[in-house]
Amino acid sequence: MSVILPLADAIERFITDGASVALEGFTHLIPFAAGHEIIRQRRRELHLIRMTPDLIYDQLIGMGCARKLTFSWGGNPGVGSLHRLRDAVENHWPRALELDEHSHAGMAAAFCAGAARLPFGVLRGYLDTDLPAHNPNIRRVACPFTGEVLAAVPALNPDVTILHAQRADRAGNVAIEGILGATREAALAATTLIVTVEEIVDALPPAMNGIVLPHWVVTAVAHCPGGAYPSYAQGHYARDNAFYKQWDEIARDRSRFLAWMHRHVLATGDHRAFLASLPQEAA
Amino acid sequence: MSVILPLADAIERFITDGASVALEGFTHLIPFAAGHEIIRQRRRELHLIRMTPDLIYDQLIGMGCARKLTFSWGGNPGVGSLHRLRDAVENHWPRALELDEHSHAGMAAAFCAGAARLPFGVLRGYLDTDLPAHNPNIRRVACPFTGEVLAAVPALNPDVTILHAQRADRAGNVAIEGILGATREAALAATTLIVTVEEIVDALPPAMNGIVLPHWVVTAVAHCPGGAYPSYAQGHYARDNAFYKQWDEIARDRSRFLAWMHRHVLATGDHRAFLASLPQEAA
Amino acid sequence: MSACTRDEWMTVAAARLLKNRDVCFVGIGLPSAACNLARLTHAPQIVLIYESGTIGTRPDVMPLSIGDGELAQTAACVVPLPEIFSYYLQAGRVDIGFLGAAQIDRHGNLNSTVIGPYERPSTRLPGAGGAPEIAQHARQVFVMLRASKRSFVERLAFRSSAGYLDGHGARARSGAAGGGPRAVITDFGMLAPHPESEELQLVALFEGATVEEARAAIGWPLQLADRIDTIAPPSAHELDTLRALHARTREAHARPVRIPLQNG
Amino acid sequence: MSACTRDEWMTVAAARLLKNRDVCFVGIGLPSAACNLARLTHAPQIVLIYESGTIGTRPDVMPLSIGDGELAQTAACVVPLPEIFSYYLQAGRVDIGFLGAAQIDRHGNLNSTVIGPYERPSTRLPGAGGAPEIAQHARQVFVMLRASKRSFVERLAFRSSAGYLDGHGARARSGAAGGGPRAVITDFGMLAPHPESEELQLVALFEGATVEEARAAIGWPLQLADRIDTIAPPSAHELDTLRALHARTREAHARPVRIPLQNG
Repeated sequence: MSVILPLADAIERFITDGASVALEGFTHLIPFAAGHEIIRQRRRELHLIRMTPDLIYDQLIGMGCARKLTFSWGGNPGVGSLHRLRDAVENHWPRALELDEHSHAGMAAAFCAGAARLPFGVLRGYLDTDLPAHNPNIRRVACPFTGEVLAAVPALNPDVTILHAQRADRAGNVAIEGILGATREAALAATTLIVTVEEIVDALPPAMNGIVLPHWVVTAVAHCPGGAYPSYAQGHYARDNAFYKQWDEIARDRSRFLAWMHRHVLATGDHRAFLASLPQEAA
Repeated sequence: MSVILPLADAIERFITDGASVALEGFTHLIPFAAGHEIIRQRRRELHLIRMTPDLIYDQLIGMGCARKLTFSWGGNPGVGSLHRLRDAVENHWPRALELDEHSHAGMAAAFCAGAARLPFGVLRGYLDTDLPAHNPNIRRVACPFTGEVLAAVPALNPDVTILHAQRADRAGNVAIEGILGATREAALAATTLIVTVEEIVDALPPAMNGIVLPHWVVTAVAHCPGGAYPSYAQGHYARDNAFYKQWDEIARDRSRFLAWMHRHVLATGDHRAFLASLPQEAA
Repeated sequence: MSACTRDEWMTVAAARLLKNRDVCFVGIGLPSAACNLARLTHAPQIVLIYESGTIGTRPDVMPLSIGDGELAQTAACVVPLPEIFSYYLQAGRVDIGFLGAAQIDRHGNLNSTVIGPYERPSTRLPGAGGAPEIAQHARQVFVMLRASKRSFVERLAFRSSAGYLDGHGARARSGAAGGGPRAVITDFGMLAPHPESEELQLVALFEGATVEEARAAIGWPLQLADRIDTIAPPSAHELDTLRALHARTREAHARPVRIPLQNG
Repeated sequence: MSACTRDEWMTVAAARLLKNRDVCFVGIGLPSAACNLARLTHAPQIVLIYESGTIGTRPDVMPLSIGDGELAQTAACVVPLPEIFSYYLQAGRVDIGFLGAAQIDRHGNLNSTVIGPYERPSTRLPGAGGAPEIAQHARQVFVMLRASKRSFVERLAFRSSAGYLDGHGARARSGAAGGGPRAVITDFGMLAPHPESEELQLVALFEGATVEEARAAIGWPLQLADRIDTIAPPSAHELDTLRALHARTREAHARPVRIPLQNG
């Protein structure tokens, strides 16, 4: 049975400087509230893991929380660059960032291996690309039956995975609906699993073949309505595509970025205050 | 888009002598009607593949359809032996049967590799058991990162997989609800996929994260109500546990087995006639 | 003892080994009864996983097979079988694995494959199923097996799943992640591995059972632990709960299933 | 030509390449517009897969991201992302993969990773994402890329995904399962690989575009196919359908999202 506790307490208790942390969710259910709380608590030297860094890792990187990034696509989807990620890689601002770069297929295989507690994942991938030359974590393995040589990636087992989901019950069972990305595999691969949820309910809706993370694989649940905004929660609120477009302008400039982060994240006490600090119906 | 056609035509068209065939379904949704039709059409030299052979493979083996069996547990669940399987292995009656024997975990890994079109699957398994000594299909592979040695199994890619499911729509999309076993992996691993269904509907129920086999991975759909009996179809009818117990008596004796098969399978034209031939409310 | 059968006593003794937060990988038969008895008595929050893919299931009647519809209907969720074995069992998320077998040896190794040579066995058994990896990965394994010299043997015909191999730390050296068979519950009481030799020895007897009876049923010279506990008989509550469960199950399984003969 | 933009014409030209039964792995932007235009015109049964895990999706408005809720709501089903890449793409179940890039070379190899040295790039691009394995496994790849000497280059800074490598059968010898880039749709028309050398050559021009315009936009000496087709301008139906789709999309994306500020 998992613990239900405030988000700030969960971050305080489970995220330590230097930890490897995966905030997963593919476009959908990105745990923004948890990422902001990590920034508020000024964690440092994190090894961030995420297929698509998205705005939340742009913010963590720009605020100097990260030492290393494991990823497979680092852009603002449908908009363009993640300017803070670019600035860190191109100019080492605010600090240099070590990259562990994969393809989506490679990173998915690495999460699956992590969830299954295998040391490596196998795929037919990376063929004739320059990625293996720049990442010693992309190797080869021979099939013991056919002799065919395939790509191999080491398992990803984050110290902590953080997800956002629609619902948990009071025992800490978590139900997710909609686009999943690699959330389930990232959750099961982690040593510690924290989930922020829109609602805590007495009983989850009937699941049968739906997606449920059982309470004994969940370390902590935090009730955090709107916790995926400006990403979205299927059935609760839509993705704020306009905000994603605005972010391009905000993040392009270091000082404008810092001013925005100070005003909306550092100066707000929690996610509710963050949401209240945004221009309503205009963000 | 898959073809909707009568079951007898699907078996006639897609199951050839010598083919490797997986009738999957873990206790639930076992495609009995399709297995009976294979017996009626007197297919021979089949390589049967199934985690739990269950009664349907006991019948296929006892009727001499099979040359080889890939499996991981060959009993009558909760009852005891599969007497026809035992007779084939112990006494070569009605013919010898080559065994390719795995554990559940190994066979699951082999189906997953097949679905992903990888040549082999990896697991931490078979450790210090006698199975690898008797099955050259259980080998070892070293992790290219840690050096750890793990078990490897070759992918299972049946020529034909046959499933039973609750519903298909007219395009041939198939929806499955309830216990899945390795059905989805066996389906996606096959060259040809045949699905018998309880109902053909205009539109499937909303799925979102449910289990759907999209029409372009399904070769043929056959409408076959009751097609899993004496196994069951969640939401349609229950498992006939009494029949499973009775089978122990029927199959224990060769001549009683043959008489039963002749009366209920060979002498009936189709699954509807098979069901009608059984003592109603008494089986 | 007259009030209950040996199967009932075995079931109750096994149930008592389970704790409220345990995650159990449940097999059919006596283990399924033991796990559900624990859930209905002292361990209401026990998590039961059946290999068919049902997680956190709370069946009202016991399944005959490992995948009856009752298991799916009462589960927290139902996942594909490969996930049960890779993301849960192999990942080390199972506390207790229950195993049965046709044969067990003095180091808790099990045979459920063949009697006689593999290629031409005198008795072909169902096979290993989930056992090799349950034995490898579960934090602890409990074995339930009725005692006889044919089942508790000096030498296995086939090793389907590993216990302590040849003992004396051989299992730990092999790299198996799980802890191996911590208890063998049988007709007269319980065996458990000696802390050093890892040979199964008698650690507890059902009230009324004797060391002689135990020795007569075991196919190797049975060693005794320094202390032999006495397992208290089933309480009225345990026995009532178990018998009610069995009665519900019998009634459900005897209920005629309507053959699904429709206007097709 | 005055009636439509080059982006519109590229989209229409790409849509026309798609057939009614194709299974397409769709990227965001122009490919998403092309695939949905095909679905709304001549290919109503086309199957669209987005890498977020949505299979058979039929969005009424185009997603901004690769995983907008609209995709999930209109999908036949939504599966975990690892399954899309292993059970569908790697398994050879995708007919058409659409790719964009920052750079393409004369053999259809693509760069979406860096400009300059990898360790200290002058421009860090988003990275490969799904492209390496789409390029490896899809039966055919279509590339959509606006033409300039900075994008159609003699030599890639980084090869993110493989086209025909150095041509002359190098790709086939490498063991890639898919057929490689069969068409590159750009501002002035279309390039396709020469049957033997596998060098991209001009095979078709939009009506009104010229060979000189094409040569001026390409960073290597562009070869011409034996026959240069003329791509007919978008029909009124194509253009109306595409513009209505864009209008619906603009309206949907401009609709203010209520910030989910509840009584939490």
